[in-house]
Amino acid sequence: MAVAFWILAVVSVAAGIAVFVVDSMARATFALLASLLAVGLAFLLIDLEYLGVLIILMMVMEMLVMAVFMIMYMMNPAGLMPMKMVHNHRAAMIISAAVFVLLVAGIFLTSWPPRGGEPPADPTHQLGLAVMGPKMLVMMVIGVAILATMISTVVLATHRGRYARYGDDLERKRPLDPGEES
Amino acid sequence: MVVTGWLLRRAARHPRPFLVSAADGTRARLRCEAEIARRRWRPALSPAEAGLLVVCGAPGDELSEAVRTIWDGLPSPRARADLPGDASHDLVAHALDRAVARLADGAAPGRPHGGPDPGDLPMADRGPDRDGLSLDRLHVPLGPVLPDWPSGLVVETVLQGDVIQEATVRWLEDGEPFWAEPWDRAAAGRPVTRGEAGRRRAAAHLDGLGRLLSVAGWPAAARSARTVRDRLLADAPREALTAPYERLARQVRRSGTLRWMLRGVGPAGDGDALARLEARLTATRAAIGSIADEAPLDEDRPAGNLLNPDLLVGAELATARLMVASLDPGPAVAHA
Amino acid sequence: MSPWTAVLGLIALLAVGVLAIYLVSLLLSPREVLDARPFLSGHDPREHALSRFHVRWYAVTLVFLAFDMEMVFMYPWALVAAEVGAVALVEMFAFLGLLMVGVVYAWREGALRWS
Amino acid sequence: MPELGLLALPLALVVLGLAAAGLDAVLSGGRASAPFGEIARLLVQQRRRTTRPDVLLLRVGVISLVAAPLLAAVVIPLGDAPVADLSAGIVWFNAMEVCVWGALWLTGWSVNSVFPLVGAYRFVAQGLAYELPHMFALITVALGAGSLRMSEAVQAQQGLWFVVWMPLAFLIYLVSALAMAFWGPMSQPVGSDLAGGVRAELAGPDRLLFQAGRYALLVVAAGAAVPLFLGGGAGPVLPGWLWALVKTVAVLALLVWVRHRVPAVRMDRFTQVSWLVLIPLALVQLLVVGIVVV
Repeated sequence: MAVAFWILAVVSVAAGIAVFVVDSMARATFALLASLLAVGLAFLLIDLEYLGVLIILMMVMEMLVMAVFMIMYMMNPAGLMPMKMVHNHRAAMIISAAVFVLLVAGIFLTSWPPRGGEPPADPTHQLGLAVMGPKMLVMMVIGVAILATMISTVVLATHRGRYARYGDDLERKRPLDPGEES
Repeated sequence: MVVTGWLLRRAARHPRPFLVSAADGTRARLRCEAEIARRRWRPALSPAEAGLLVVCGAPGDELSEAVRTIWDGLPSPRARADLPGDASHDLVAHALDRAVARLADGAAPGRPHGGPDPGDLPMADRGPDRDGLSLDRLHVPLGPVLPDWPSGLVVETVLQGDVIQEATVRWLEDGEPFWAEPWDRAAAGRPVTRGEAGRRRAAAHLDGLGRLLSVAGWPAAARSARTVRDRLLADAPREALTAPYERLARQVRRSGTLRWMLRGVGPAGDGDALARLEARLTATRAAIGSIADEAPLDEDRPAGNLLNPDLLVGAELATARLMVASLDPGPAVAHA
Repeated sequence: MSPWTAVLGLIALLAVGVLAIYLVSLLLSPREVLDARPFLSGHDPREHALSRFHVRWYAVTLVFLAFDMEMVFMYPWALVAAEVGAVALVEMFAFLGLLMVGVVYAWREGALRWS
Repeated sequence: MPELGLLALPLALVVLGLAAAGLDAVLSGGRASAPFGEIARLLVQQRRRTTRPDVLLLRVGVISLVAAPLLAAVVIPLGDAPVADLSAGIVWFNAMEVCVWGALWLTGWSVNSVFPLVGAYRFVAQGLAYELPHMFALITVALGAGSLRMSEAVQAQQGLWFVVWMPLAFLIYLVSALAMAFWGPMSQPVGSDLAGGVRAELAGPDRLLFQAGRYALLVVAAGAAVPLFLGGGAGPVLPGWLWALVKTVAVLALLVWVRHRVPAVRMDRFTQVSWLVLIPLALVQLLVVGIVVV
């Protein structure tokens, strides 16, 4: 267990560093994914099976989407031309090192509370009950938030809305597709 | 090594051929495709997948250059067969046999190393885009050497993502004289029956249909079309052709997925890809119906479709391929 | 044997298998690696293929990511729905109903079509 | 059982994968021995490299394409117990299958060639279209079983197979199984219009692993349908593992056969249908199952 933890910890930190060292967007994204997968696997070590697997599931999909966007907008996405991808290198190094040290110090300086009670037999089950019971309000708020997110991203991302598709009075039966408009 | 030899011999029984046809190589290509189907080999889609390059006919300068590029991309063990445009069945079979023997030997012919230094390619440049963004543009020529692509056609495209921003069409050669042969002979004053022309016409339609179905990702139906085509060219009687053709036409017409994927694709004067498919099926049926007609051929060759590059602009790559396959275009130069 | 030991064992087996394939290939295939140009219908490339690739379906990715968040709740919900009873069903479908409103809106705005 | 499964699982994947490849070869006009010929050919074939490839990412891509189905298979019961009966087994299957997104995208990206690149992006678009209906199908099973454990999903089907009262979820699962293995109607990422798409530039051992991974995915997608919907190893007379095998072979044959009956589906048309038809259908199915279990 301890060995596995240390391996995963080293992998996640090393892959995290690699994100900034490699000069290909694809490599950077997948280094980040490797780092996050190591974190997900670490969750498995403390028997949070559902959360660990969920992290793997979500992060693979999300990193792929991130890769798609990074490559769409970043110059030289494959790193085929020698080129420095980091701006203000020195300051960035200092800031990130300082934040890392701060966070690690936080881990050691916090007085963690002693465990109270026994861990539940099935944490996933417990999670479900929490979502349905005391955290219900949270979930509903999140539902509205997600709806708002969907609407706002669609508004921001599509430059041709329903009036471009169905005509000014929404009279067209079959919408025009991109490239079809007159 | 013993193991290597054994594996090479096993592999040589299942070669993956990659066919290239020049304008005058149609007859050899058709014979070769029929022979490959008879031997139950599965054709390759790209040079990396292939082990056997078959060149049909005598390619011109530009096509020769393209063939050399393709040949350079084939990994060893590889073999090459060059067939003359009028290659007989025996010659085709013999050439394939020899190629298989070379594959089984595994003799990796030494190849000149180097070529242009790969590292000095530039990165893509930016350009304005349909969606109002300014992103990289790639120059991607389609043809002359591409599976299920009309012989001699080159479409130079500029891609942004997978959408064509610009397209120019050119033809390396004057189309495939093989399909026009009965009309050309009739025009030269030699006796040609309507049945003979109908047979050739039906085979041409089925050849194009095979390409369309293959591009549409339906290899099984494409194979059925090519089987009927090969039987037509092997002079099978009408009775032996109508049943398999009707089965194919029924299967194609009944496929809701195919209709869904072709509807609205490449609208031209004669409707969309789906309408063209329907018209082609009807025309093929009529042509097969006429193959017993002994009357002398007295009509002009039906005009082929032209490819308007504007049609391809704004289309996604898969749609563009469907458009080209459904038009089955020929060069603008008319055959006398 | 714990389940994870078995998984580790399988990963080890896979590693052996993959290594064996590359090793056999290294031993039996021609020594020299073929330096090929990318397949471009018989032409040489004019530029590197790797570029800023314009995806047309970027709006779909955003709707997907938003909708996807809800899966975090759905799996644990499926575990306890029978136990909690009808109220769980009502609550989850109210939640899903909200999301479907977003999907219908995205469809109406044409976010699900790109060519 | 796990010790036995450790050997039986890779063996089953290899044998069923070869059988699927053989059946596919026969249906596409080749010979049943074609997969063996292809393996021999790729083993002795010269290794090939395109202009400035990212070899590291290529290897990560093709190897994870094999690893993903193998790891997904650990939760599929071979008869009564899987190799690893994880408490979140259904989510694990889901997560491993999603890794194919990364595997395919990396393979297409790393060779620095247009056709594989376009194929790689096609698969991401395909993932965005099939993944949500797929997840809802899995959740419907979890809801019916009241558990995320595969073995408990099988237990819950002792009386009645899920396919009987979750037919929509089963159909949606089959569609998503085709999509995750980029097979048949969902094979645009490796389409013939792109000269083979993602795999267009692969030769030698890389291609061998890619093809192996693809068939393994198909087998695993078929195999998971058995504990999820078809009652696992339940059946008269024969032992459980044999029933599971028979059912897997049946689903696998169905998936292979579909390739020869249905042309390829483009995502620019399918995405809208997936979101507006498949997801609502999956939700209706979920609601029905929810009303039954509550």
